[in-house]
Amino acid sequence: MNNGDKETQMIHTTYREAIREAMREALLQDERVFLMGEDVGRYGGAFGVSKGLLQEFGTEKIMDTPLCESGFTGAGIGAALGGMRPIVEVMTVNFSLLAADQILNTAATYLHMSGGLFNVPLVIRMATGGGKQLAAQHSHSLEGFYAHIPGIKVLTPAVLEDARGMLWTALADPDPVLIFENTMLYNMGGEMSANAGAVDIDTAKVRRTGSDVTIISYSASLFKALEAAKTLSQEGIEAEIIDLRVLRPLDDVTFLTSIAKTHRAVIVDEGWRSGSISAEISARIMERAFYDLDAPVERICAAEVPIPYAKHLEQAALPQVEEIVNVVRRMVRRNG
Amino acid sequence: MNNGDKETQMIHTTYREAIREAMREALLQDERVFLMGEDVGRYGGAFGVSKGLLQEFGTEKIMDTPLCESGFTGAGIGAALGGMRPIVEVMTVNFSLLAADQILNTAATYLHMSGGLFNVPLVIRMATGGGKQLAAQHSHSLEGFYAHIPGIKVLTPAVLEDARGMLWTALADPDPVLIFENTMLYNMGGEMSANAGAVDIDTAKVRRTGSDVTIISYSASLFKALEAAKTLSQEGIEAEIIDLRVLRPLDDVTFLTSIAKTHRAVIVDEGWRSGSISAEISARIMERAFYDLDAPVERICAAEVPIPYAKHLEQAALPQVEEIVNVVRRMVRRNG
Amino acid sequence: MKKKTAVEPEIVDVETNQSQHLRHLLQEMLRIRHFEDKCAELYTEMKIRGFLHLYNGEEAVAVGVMQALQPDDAIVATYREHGQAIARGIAMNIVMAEMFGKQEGCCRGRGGSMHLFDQEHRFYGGNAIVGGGLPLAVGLALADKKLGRKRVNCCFFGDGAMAEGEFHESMNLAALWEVPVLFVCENNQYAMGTALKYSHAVTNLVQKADSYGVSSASVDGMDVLAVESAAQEAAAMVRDTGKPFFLECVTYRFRAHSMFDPEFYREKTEVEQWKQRCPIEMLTKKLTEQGLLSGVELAAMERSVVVEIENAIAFAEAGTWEPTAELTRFVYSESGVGR
Amino acid sequence: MKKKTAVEPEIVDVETNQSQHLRHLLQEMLRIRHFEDKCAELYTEMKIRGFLHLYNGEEAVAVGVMQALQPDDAIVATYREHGQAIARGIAMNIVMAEMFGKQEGCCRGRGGSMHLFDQEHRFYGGNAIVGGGLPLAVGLALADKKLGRKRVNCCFFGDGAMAEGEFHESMNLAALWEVPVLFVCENNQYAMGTALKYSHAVTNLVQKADSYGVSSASVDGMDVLAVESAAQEAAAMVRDTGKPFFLECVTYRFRAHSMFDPEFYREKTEVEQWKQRCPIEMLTKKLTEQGLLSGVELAAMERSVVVEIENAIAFAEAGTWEPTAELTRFVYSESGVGR
Ligand SMILES: Cc1ncc(C[n+]2csc(CCOP(=O)(O)OP(=O)(O)O)c2C)c(N)n1
Ligand SMILES: Cc1ncc(C[n+]2csc(CCOP(=O)(O)OP(=O)(O)O)c2C)c(N)n1
Ligand SMILES: [Mg+2]
Ligand SMILES: [Mg+2]
Repeated sequence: MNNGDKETQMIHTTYREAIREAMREALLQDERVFLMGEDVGRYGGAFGVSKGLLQEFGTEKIMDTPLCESGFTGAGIGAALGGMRPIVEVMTVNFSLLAADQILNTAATYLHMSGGLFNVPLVIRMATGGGKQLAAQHSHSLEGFYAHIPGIKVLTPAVLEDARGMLWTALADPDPVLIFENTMLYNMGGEMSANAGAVDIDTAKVRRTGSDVTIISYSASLFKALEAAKTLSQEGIEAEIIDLRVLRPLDDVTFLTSIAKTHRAVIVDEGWRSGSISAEISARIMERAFYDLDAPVERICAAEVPIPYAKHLEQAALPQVEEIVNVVRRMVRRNG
Repeated sequence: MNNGDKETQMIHTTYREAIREAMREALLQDERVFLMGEDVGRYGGAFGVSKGLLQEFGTEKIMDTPLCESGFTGAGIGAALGGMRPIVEVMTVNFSLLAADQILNTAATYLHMSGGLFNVPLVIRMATGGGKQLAAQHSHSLEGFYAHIPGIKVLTPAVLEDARGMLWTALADPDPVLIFENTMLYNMGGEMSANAGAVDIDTAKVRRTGSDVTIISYSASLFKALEAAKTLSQEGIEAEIIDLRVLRPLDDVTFLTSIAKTHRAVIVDEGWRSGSISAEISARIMERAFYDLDAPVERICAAEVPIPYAKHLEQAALPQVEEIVNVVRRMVRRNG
Repeated sequence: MKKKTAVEPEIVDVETNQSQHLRHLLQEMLRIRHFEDKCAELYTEMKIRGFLHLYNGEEAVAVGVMQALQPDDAIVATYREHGQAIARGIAMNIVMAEMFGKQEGCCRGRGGSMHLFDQEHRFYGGNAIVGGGLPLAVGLALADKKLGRKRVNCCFFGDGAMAEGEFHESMNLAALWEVPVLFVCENNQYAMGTALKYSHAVTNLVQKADSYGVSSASVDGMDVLAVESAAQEAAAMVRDTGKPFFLECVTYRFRAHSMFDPEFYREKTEVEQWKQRCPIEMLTKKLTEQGLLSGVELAAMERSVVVEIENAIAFAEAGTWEPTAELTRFVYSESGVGR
Repeated sequence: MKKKTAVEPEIVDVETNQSQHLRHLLQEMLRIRHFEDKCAELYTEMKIRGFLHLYNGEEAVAVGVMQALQPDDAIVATYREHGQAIARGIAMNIVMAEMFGKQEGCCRGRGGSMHLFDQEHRFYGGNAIVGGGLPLAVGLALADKKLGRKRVNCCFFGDGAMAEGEFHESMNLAALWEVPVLFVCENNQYAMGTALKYSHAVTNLVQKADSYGVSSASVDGMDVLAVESAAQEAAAMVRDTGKPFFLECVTYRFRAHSMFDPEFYREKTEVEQWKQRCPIEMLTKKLTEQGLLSGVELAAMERSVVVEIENAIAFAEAGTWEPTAELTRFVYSESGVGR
């Protein structure tokens, strides 16, 4: 990556543009990279992420696929085995279930089944999450579901730098990497260093320091946690906020370290509660920080319903800032 | 169900036969019931469960399907909507990923999307689990994965009575029910009441009482837990063993009640550790029994690898009796 | 072709019925067209949210096909299903209220535009997974076969859906099991921004039906009469033989794929050309030319449609929000519901 | 057809090469047959475990097709892939050791019978998900196309696999993208216990290829020479045009589906009839009749095969168990592995 004189310059960008720029850069810098998926080319991407790339890179690099999630995901695996570095876009995680077999039974197992002979350097990007009234077949957050599978990595960029930088690292990874982009973030704007580049895909990050409670979150929920932290701060409660960034492999050291300081933890997760990544986090805290805790860990998750269309019901199904504030307040006050 | 004079008689049976008998009975008692799946008829079932049923009930009731997991699972949903009570057999849970879209995006959401208009009374049976050296595409335990999904129920019969009785209750349920049969159990024999019939599919059961530790398990792992309990008992440690039976909706009252007595819990689960049902259980204990605990809850799960072929590696990947004994022993001794 | 005489009352009746029927078809298409246009407006007014896929240009398909269906036949549709819902007879009121997210909606506001359902009309959704409804239709048909019911299970899907594995699996199952599915492909030549030739190696879609041994026909989907008569034949065949049939309706979507589509992928001229073949204008012209429809009658028709839609909007506006306390209902059946 | 004269040395060479080649084909089929028979024995001795799918009866397919492939072509196979692996030239030693679960096996004992892989021979598995290898082959071919390599990607799959959605998706993608996949359907008439007619509404499988615009041929899969020449043509076409080809090889499995199959679903007489067309016996007879193979030569051939297999077993027996401490290796690449 060429930094040059852009070193200190800041640019305004959005999450969507940051991902697009990451793809542009990858396409420019590595001959083996190409993007494929439904409507990534002529349409410009269902969420506009790849808009303009076809015009810049042509149909060999930006491939519109027919509707066949299993087929083109499997073809991505094959192309990766054949020496390419495909970026496969699945429009939303909901549709990725049609490719679940290829992801779990092939991509995730290939290296292991072959005794280490063949690795699959594939990147799969997909949109995830609720909040746009897209109802029960377009709104789920299944990144935690995928994080259950050994053999793949699961990334959930929340901040612009990660939207920009994770793709490159994912492409450099020898194994299959899934990147989940929450649809609520695409329009999020902000300042970013013009030379922002690759970022690590191993660690969680502390996005806010605090001493009273650790709020563990990722993706769009991170911003709800940050907002809640502001309110809490006004009440004298300082929350430390962890952005998981990567759901698999899960960096537990970062949140365990934080909990050693705060002695309290709340997890905010847009997935369905039962068997969610938040359950895993709670279980790890149980196992490795039980004696640090001043209060039981709590989870704020999506309600266990298929996400409804009506706005008020959808919002009621998703984690909300107010709920975070209430849970933390109660936790800290009670065990203060 | 006709009990009659079989009331007290005991019969010898196997897990496989118990399921077959359950299907026979359902086919005899309800005109709307039929079985469909790959090789359930002429072949006799990949694991021999449906052997003989084609001869008894004919091709209308015992339908061999082509290889098309998504197609015939979806057809099962449609047939359920059309007034039938289909039992769909998916050979193993690994292949069910090809039908994951139909299961999650249609079966599980249909009632909700339609605002309560249409329920889907479908039963899907599948084999699950490792231990037969079937390697990385035939050995996984994804019942915990499915238990993440609201709108379906997830049953994991371990004992003969449940193998025999859960199907009937599942067929009587208005909503989609998945039944997971661990392949290691099919040959398990034992005595069962000749008039064993429907059982509840809501509650966990205490399979052994004890005061020192609660071991929570299900399916094939239950028997490992029971064996461990014997060894532990010789050392003066009495384990209470909970058979979850149903992974969704999860009956947490039973294990929470037990923990209130034992103050310690270990979960044994053949699924991959991260994001497993055991994580959910640990998280619930954290949330609702934190102050009851004398020690952090521990989990004994499958190693996070695609299951390898070689026997010694496969066994190393799965939970073992010895490990259960060791974990419990350490836990009880340390915090005794 | 048709004789007009006063001395043969039976023929007059037929004639009257026939012209009434033609006006009915026009009215049905107008109902859909105006409904869709209004939905687009309501979307910009933010009364309707989520994804909204409109049916403008394709009205002849839903209206034509519905004529061939009986009340106890079943319909399985896609996310672009307002046309089917309305043509099937589901009251606009509850469809509109559904899109407003009100509990008076056909699905209590839980489904929205992409998930319309109705028991009375055997309308099995509203499916937003492309191709997801195909196996469902096969299963419904299988139930009919098993229960000895001579019913048609009509499944709508797009040209894009035919690339999905579930199309293949469903066609094979329907043919193999000989179950009564009427497969209706709405070939509007695009799957979102992907033109037919980028979706399918072979763009002759009926050839695919052949490879499963499924009888098929391709029809001008802009001509409601052609669709109707093809659908009548197809449905009769399905009903009589109990076997599947594949009907391709060649049509065109006049509007964007959804409200988010900037339409980079097709030329305005192409859209304009197809608009020349607007199913509503074509039928209007035909009726007018044949003297079966006067300007006054047309205006009255349109007025009644406008009134119906206004009433639907009023109904939706007056609708209420389901209490959030009920959020977790309908994840599982409540007692009394279901079997 | 062929002239035998001493004065034309070139023709003599050709002739010698040809008869050598025929003996080679026989030898290859014998290697597979004996290997498979031995595997069955070793299974009952519990040296091999898990699912074991044998290739007896189908040898002509793997052997015939492999003749058409170059060293840098790729192979994607199924769980019934010993034949392909051996015919491709993967040493029996490491295949056998794999099935013994030893770390000297081609996949360190992690894959077993259903998951044979080899880098040198570009053998991309061994896939135990029916149909799962099809999209993979398309992707490998896509990479070749993008990188301007004229290679054939040969994908084996069964008649049963063709009912899966992935078959449809993969055929369409390969044809649409014009990528060099040689689709080889091993039509052994059964998918486990499900006869072709219960799997497919249309049992003429090449018709399916037509519906994607993929050129195709159907060949007697019991005749290794027929398979070879069809595969040569097919592979040449794939290599030259860069487009896919569908080759159906009509064959039969002499043994049970796997070691657990009681074979309720087919008549012994049917099996016996097909055994009359044993590819090995047919070629032996032909060679013997043409004076190209003596009893002594055949015996020598069989002996060498037996020795090779015995050596493989000895190799496997002498193999070692990977330490369980290494269990969690190869879930992710180790540094130095991969890109
Ligand atoms: C399985 C799946 N993949 C992708 C999508 C996103 N998507 C919605 S509609 C559509 C195009 C479908 O085209 P077609 O079947 O021709 O129907 P049309 O919209 O033209 O009526 C796509 C790609 C989806 N909803 N489901
Ligand atoms: C997706 C999937 N479904 C089911 C199975 C179980 N299964 C293994 S082989 C087989 C039959 C496949 O038949 P075919 O494709 O004709 O290949 P053959 O075994 O005859 O070589 C089945 C059903 C599987 N391995 N994968
Ligand atoms: Mg279309
Ligand atoms: Mg076969």
